[in-house]
Amino acid sequence: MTPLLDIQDLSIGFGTQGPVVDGVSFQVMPGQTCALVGESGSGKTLTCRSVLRILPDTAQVRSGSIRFGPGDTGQDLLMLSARSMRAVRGDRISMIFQEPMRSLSPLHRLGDQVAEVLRLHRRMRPPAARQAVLETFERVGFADPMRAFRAYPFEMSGGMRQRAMIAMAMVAKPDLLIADEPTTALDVTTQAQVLGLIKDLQQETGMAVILVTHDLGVVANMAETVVVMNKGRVMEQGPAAAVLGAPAHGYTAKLFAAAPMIPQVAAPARAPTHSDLILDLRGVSKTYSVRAGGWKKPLQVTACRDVDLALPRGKTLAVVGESGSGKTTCARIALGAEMPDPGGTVHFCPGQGMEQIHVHDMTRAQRTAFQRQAQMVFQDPYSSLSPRMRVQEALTEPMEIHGIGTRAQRRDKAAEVLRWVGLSPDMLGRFPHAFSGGQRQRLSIARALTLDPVLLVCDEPTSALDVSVQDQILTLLEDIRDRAGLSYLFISHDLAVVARIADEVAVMRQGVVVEQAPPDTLFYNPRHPYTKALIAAQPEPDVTRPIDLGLVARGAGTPDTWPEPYRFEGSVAPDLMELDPGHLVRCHA
Amino acid sequence: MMFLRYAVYRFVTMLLTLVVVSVMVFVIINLPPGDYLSNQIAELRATGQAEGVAKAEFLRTEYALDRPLWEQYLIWAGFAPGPQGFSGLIQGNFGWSFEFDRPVGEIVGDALWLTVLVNLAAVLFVYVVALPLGVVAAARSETWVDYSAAFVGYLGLATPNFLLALILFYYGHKYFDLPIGGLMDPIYEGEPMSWPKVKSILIHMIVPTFVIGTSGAAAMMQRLRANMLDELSKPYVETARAKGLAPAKLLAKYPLRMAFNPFVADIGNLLPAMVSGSVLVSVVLGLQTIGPFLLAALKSQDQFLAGFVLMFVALLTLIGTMISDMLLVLLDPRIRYGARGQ
Amino acid sequence: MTWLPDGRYVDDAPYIDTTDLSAPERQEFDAPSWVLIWRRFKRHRLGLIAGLFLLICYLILPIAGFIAPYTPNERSAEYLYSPPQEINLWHEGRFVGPFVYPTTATADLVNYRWTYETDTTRPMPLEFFCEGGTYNLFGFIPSDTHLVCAPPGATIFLWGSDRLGRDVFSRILYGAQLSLTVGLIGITVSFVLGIFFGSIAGYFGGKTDWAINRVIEILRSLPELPLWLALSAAVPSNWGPVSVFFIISIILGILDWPGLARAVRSKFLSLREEEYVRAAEMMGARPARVIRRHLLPNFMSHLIASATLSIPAMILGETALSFLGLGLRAPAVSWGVMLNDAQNLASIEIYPWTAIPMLPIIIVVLAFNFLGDGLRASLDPYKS
Amino acid sequence: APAISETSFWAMEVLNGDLPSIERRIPMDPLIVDLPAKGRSYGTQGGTLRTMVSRSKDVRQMVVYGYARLVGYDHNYDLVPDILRAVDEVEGRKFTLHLRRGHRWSDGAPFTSADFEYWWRHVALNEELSPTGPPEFMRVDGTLADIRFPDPYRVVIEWPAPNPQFLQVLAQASPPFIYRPSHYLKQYHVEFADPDELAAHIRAARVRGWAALHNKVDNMYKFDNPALPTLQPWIKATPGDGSRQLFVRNPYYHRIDGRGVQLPYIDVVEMTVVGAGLIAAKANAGEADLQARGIDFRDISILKKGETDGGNYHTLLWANGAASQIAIYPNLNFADPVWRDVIRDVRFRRALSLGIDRRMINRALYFGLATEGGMTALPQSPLYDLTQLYSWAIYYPAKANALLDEMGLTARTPAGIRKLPDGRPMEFVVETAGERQEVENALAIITDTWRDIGIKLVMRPLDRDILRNRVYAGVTMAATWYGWDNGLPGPQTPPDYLAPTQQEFFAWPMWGQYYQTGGAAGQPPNMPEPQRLMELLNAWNHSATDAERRAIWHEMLEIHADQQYGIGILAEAPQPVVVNNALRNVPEQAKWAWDPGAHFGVHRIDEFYFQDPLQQVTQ
Ligand SMILES: Nc1ncnc2c1ncn2[C@@H]1O[C@H](COP(=O)(O)OP(=O)(O)OP(=O)(O)O)[C@@H](O)[C@H]1O
Ligand SMILES: Nc1ncnc2c1ncn2[C@@H]1O[C@H](COP(=O)(O)OP(=O)(O)OP(=O)(O)O)[C@@H](O)[C@H]1O
Ligand SMILES: [Mg+2]
Ligand SMILES: [Mg+2]
Repeated sequence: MTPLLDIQDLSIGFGTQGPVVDGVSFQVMPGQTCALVGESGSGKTLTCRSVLRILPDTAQVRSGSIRFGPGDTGQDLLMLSARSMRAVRGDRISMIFQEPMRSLSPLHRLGDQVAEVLRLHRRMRPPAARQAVLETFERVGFADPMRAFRAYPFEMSGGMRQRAMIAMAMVAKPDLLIADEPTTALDVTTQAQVLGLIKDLQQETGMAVILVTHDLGVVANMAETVVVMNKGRVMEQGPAAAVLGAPAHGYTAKLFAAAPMIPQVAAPARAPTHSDLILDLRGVSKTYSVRAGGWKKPLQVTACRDVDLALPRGKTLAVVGESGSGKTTCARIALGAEMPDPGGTVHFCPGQGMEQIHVHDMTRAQRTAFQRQAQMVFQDPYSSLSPRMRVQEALTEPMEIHGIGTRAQRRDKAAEVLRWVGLSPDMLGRFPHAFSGGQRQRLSIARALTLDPVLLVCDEPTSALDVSVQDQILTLLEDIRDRAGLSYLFISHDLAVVARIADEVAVMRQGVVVEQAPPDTLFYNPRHPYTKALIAAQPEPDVTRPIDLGLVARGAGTPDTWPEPYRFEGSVAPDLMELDPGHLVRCHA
Repeated sequence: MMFLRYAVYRFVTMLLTLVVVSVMVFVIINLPPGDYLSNQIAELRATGQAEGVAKAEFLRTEYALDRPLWEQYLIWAGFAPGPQGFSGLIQGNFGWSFEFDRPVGEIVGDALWLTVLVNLAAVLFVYVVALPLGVVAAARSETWVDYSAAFVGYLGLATPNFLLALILFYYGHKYFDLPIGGLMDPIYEGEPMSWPKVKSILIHMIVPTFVIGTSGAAAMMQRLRANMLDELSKPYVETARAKGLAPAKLLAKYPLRMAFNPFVADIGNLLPAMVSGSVLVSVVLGLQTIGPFLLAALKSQDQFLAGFVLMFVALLTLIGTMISDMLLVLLDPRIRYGARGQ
Repeated sequence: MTWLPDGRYVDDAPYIDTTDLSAPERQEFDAPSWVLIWRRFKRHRLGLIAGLFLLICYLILPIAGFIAPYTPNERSAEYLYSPPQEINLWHEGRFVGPFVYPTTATADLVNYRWTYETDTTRPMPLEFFCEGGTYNLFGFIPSDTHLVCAPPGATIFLWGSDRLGRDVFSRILYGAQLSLTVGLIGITVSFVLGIFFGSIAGYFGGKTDWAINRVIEILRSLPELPLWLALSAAVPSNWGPVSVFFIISIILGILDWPGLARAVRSKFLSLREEEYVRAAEMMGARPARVIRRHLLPNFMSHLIASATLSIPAMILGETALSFLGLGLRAPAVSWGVMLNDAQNLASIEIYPWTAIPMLPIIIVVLAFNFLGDGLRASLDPYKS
Repeated sequence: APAISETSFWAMEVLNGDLPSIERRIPMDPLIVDLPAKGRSYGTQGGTLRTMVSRSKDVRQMVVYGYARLVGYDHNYDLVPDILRAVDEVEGRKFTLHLRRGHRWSDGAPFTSADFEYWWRHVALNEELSPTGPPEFMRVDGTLADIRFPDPYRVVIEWPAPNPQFLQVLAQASPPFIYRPSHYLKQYHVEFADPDELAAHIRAARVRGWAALHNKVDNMYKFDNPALPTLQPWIKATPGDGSRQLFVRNPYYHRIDGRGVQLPYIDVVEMTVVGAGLIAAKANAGEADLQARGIDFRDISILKKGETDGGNYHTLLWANGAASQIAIYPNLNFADPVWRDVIRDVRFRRALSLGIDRRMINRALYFGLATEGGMTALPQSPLYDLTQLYSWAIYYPAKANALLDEMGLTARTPAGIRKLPDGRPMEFVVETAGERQEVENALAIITDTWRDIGIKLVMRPLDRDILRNRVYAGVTMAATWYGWDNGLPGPQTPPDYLAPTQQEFFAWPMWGQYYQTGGAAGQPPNMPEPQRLMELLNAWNHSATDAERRAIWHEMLEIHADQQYGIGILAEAPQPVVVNNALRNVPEQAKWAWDPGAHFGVHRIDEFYFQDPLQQVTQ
């Protein structure tokens, strides 16, 4: 069988520096999935982009060829005329970008952006295209495809935007799908659903896939071949079973060793004590009204409802849950970036025994102090970094705002935090766009750390990191927590990470917390059907134990299909019940 | 719903602003010392026309311009009854022009639509020329396309309008037999619309459109180019490119829309700015637009005529700003007019 | 490289498992941002040339009187509407150095023009560092030394002379002193006001926005025409033309800001919703800082382009105003004044050199444009 | 009398019976023009004359150009009866106007003394139509004329004392129409009209009352009402004030040529409103058959070029008839007391005049074609006096300096500018109506020469109306304007513009106001020479003989030449006149003057004709 895509000796560099992609070669067979794994910043994204010839203006392809096409019809994409290339893009090859938040046009409705592909390459009329898009939206897990169709990107949660991006890439059923970390912002059940969809499509149309991912579990479940990259070079490449089973290269081995796993727990943890709370959310709800378009009445979207979260000082409270369940919203409310609906309160206590501050009703001085003590790592690092500020400016800005240190001190601190997160200080002069996704995520973490905060809200801080760097970052966070008593509100989809770092976990679904307990308790005895589904859906990096994508994707279904005690309909959810000490579950008594 | 509410709210605001503006307009036209009739009498005396003096004196008694200013305002605006009862702007009576000796409405009738026509043509010209050129200049920035667009644009911008008009008229007439001045062949004036008349208007509009339009076009082109360049490297443009969109369509649909924000903000001012900006051009080019009337009225302090024209321009401005505010919301869904953090 | 039997490929370059943190080049990131911008600007060839050109122009301004062979209002009564003269080096194959041929004017009373005859038999070498009309070097040192002068009995009208026999070239040099300076004040005023009010309206929104917008609306609804007319009557008569123009350009600036303010406002209304603005606010950045560091840089391109575009408007603003009896007038010289004199058919068709002032305007404006574009490009993070 | 031939233009109407035949249209005793006697040729009827104006209200130029007056100036600037058959004058105080029998308005209604009566009784003496009473020239020493209408063809106007200006006023470019088409206007007059119909008219015209309506339709001079019958050679045929106005020949016009052809020769005048700046360009493009308005001397070169480029026209240079093309008026009523005293010192004004290099200005602006000298009567005037022309009007800086030194203005600033008695530098601000570039250029030259006498000229261009208001308010130090409009006075010409009776003479706005308002505003003249001028004017007003008047005139001109109230710079500046090559009877050399002259009027535009009118029509 001839490969559908054959990359030979591809080298890409910037400016006068050495190549960042260095002699990369690999093939993708029709109908197969090739997983691209490797260190953050190793050139995966650039390799993928070079296939579509949408590298940054400043990048130079220094050598190599990219042949695409079945059998003898292959052409070198790098040589193709711009016009022929356009026919390939979106039609025969499409790409899911790593950072879906930035990659969608902020001014156009999602439906329009997705349907455009169909209108362009399939010559579909608007109603037909709309139908097809709505179907795809449904398949990527939108509960309300119509709302997604109408929505603007900024009205959507991170995962929702990612799913829109996925839908955009898949709706035209391309020959080759390049998926650059397509599921980083998705919870595991949705992830399973998306992966299932990819699989289905592969079966239907013989689509080949390049799957860039950090999740070895996903690799194990999806890929026929694996390419491992590090520092721009291919370290190892081969059939998935062989590479995963017995890594031959030192880097591969190290990488696989670093993969975290959901622990097998023997006994539940003790109930946590909620004595010295640094952050206390009570009865927080948030309703957005969205423009419905035309003259229609605006739509009310409840992002979260009646959320109570308490974060003890020096502890980590993890929030996991469905994509779009209001995690980010809660985090933003917790830091005062968003006003909760009336009735909800957020209290912050800067130090033991100190006066509690009402986060949404602060004096100027209190606010300044609060903003120095509480920092946030944004889910979307790209958008949260000013595109016209060099990294150095971005990193020193918080200190400048709060008047900390001299210029030189601030610069040194910036270089230091950068080193903490595993980046080199010579990147200080770069602009945010000149980084890889994972590097940007680390920048965002670094910036949050420059002020030595006491509370850190991390919204999926490690989703774009490969397991070894992730391990490094987690270790860093743990270190600081232990050293400086930092408290974390930690949002994540990766249960393994949560299991490692959290002292308590809250599971959210549809804007409400459905179960809350220390991780050990949770993994030992998950009570809520949704929690159970989540744990079941976590893929494992073992080719021999694939999860049934179809099955787990169904997850726990909608609340009205849940077993009796948990079932609810509409917005009238049952209350949280403390089943065991410290183990809260939303169920009818 | 939200939008509708905003529109209604914005409309009411506009009406209130209009009232304020009308007060200011009235004050401004009454600011210079002297008034039309005294000037008129002086002019008549200067040219020895004893005959007219009597008539001017007659007008003074007839139009009772002797009341206090505030009362004159109320009467003019139609808030208070004048000698003939309520009969002011809001009742649709625009007043009397001393200079032209006819009701204001009658005088400006034709001029109004010609003004709007000429300026719409200029606006159209600006958009038709500047929009694509600006986009192309950005897409091909720092190539000869870009440079020559800049050169031509600035050439138009850096030539005084009247000189440009003169050059165009002179050589246009010499080599292309274009007409000099005017907005249509005078023989079609007052005639009903007909194909030759339309043709005549079109031919006559070439130079004025060009002259009024060039500066606007250059300005728009360069600003658009700058804004486009900012947008072109944004990731969403890459996404669009990855979809396989053709360059023209891609540029028009994505970055252009983003880059358009500052222009939408100014859309409201497009027409009024051209109306007031083209006053002098119209005067020297002899266009039968409202501009020359305004200048003549202001110079001779023909207060009702000046007041009406100024109010007309003000109304255009206000409506324009209102439209631009509403368009802005439609253009960029993220925009809310609420205060920070609400 | 190795192909393993199970179809695997393994890289066999030595692998070291430490992230190498190469020693950072300190200067690179220690440099203040303007140095970085300057470094990038230097690479923008056209921008650099334009910048240098403008720099030279501005440096010449204070010594314009020295370079100009004549003073601005010096009339050569015998040489009305003289066409541009050539400066030659060789006469009949012999090198003479820079010289001119003398010309004589006759009134052609058939066509009513001045016709010039050049006497090509008598080369008259130019004089250097010679005495001529007095002028003020740097604006205050009286001097009468000129770089070049015409020899007695000849003239040196590089770009011809005008209706009163004044040297167009010299007048352009002197005109630059006004045209390149006074107008910029108006631009500055309008930009400062426009950016200030536009930013606060756009950033704060709500009531602030409402109030500023009403002011803008009202300001824009009142056309400038009546104002100019009132002004031209009100300005005290003993004010010099330059001070009148100075005031006018400031007023122009004051009237001009609403346009910019609205553009800034609308862009900021959109930009303030960006995540990085939110992030900066959450870090505690004050509005002034958010506007300065996060919002304005993202609108810089537009501002630079707008500033460039205002320049011709300001240089030429006076030509329009002079229709109303405002604007600059003799004895002040500016490019606008000169063009004003050229606004008739004869200048286009018969004495085209009187319209030469268009050239410096276009060149200067283009130079500003390229300078601005260079600046924009060097602020553009996406270009390296 | 010659046999009269029908005009082809109206032949169709005559044939259809819509118009009586030519014999019944012209007066029984028409004005027969003896063209050969004037050196002109007989022409043929027909053709369209294209001309341009810059404002739509300039349609009134047709009344000026047409120049059908009760009495009018002929080409020698002598007053001759025109509409009137004859005028009898008794002691300068009793005038009998004889109308032509069978003279008709342009709508065919007879023109009789009833039309004079209507004007006098129902317009001039109607308090609503003329709130300030009959016009000033109908009074002598405050006494109104006694007017009688003995028969349809005679009007007798009589005052107790002589009214020497009466006939001159009637011959003005913009004349007072002391007759009105009564048959037409009566329908708008409350004393005659049917009240219901009148009310309907008022409503339709959207005016406030019958008087306003009457005023609106009764515009003999504005010429904007096509329905208003006229006696002018052409009648307005286009309603409204569009930019193209057509005027067709008046079928009842009272002049015929020696061969019995009714004048005007030209059938149609097409007047186009064009931007002022474009008139020269359009003329250059051959779009005018007769054009002087809107063309400056500086356009001559481009016009000449147009000729050689095959524009079917030639350009004549006429001489401007104003007493001065450019004159500077130091304001004797200037508000600043120090300056005022300086300006009132005759030596100062003489010094200013002596400090002007008129030759240089003439050369730079007019190729030396204008006449240099002060403001006085032009050579064609019977009152011309060469010594007056050159009085204080030659370039003599040394003398000027001596005069100023003599005044005690010897202190100077470091820049060499003299100081006022109170120490301020002498910055002499001259305000101009910034419409004419030649004025600016002239002032630029004067600036240089005045600097040599230690006076700094500051030029200030303003809008015409603003300038006027400033002058009237006394805040202008000096202004430039044309010289006296009438540079060709005769002894009978009323010399009121030489005396301080008009604020429009920028040297004494306040005195003029005082006179014009009867003392309500302004100040009485308080210098001996102006007072003397007033006396002289008074004497003229009561003079009975030409000799007397001539003497008065001479003395008044002498005072002006000596006192330099208006500092004239140049006169008889060439005025380009664009003439279609096929147009005949246009004088090569002539005066271009407003009053007397009515621009083309005195040259009798109705005698101009096209060589080949048919070709002209099709063109
Ligand atoms: N525009 C740019 N200018 C300079 N360097 C760049 C630019 N874009 C990317 N790089 C560098 O190229 C390298 C490869 O980037 P790439 O985005 O391909 O990484 P990646 O493998 O996708 O990493 P991640 O998993 O973090 O997304 C990184 O070290 C990055 O810093
Ligand atoms: N500005 C907004 N306007 C309207 N709706 C919004 C807005 N922001 C969020 N939402 C809606 O609120 C809900 C919760 O969003 P949120 O971002 O909190 O989800 P999340 O739990 O963070 O999801 P993810 O894991 O996908 O990031 C979503 O349905 C989203 O569409
Ligand atoms: Mg990547
Ligand atoms: Mg989120």
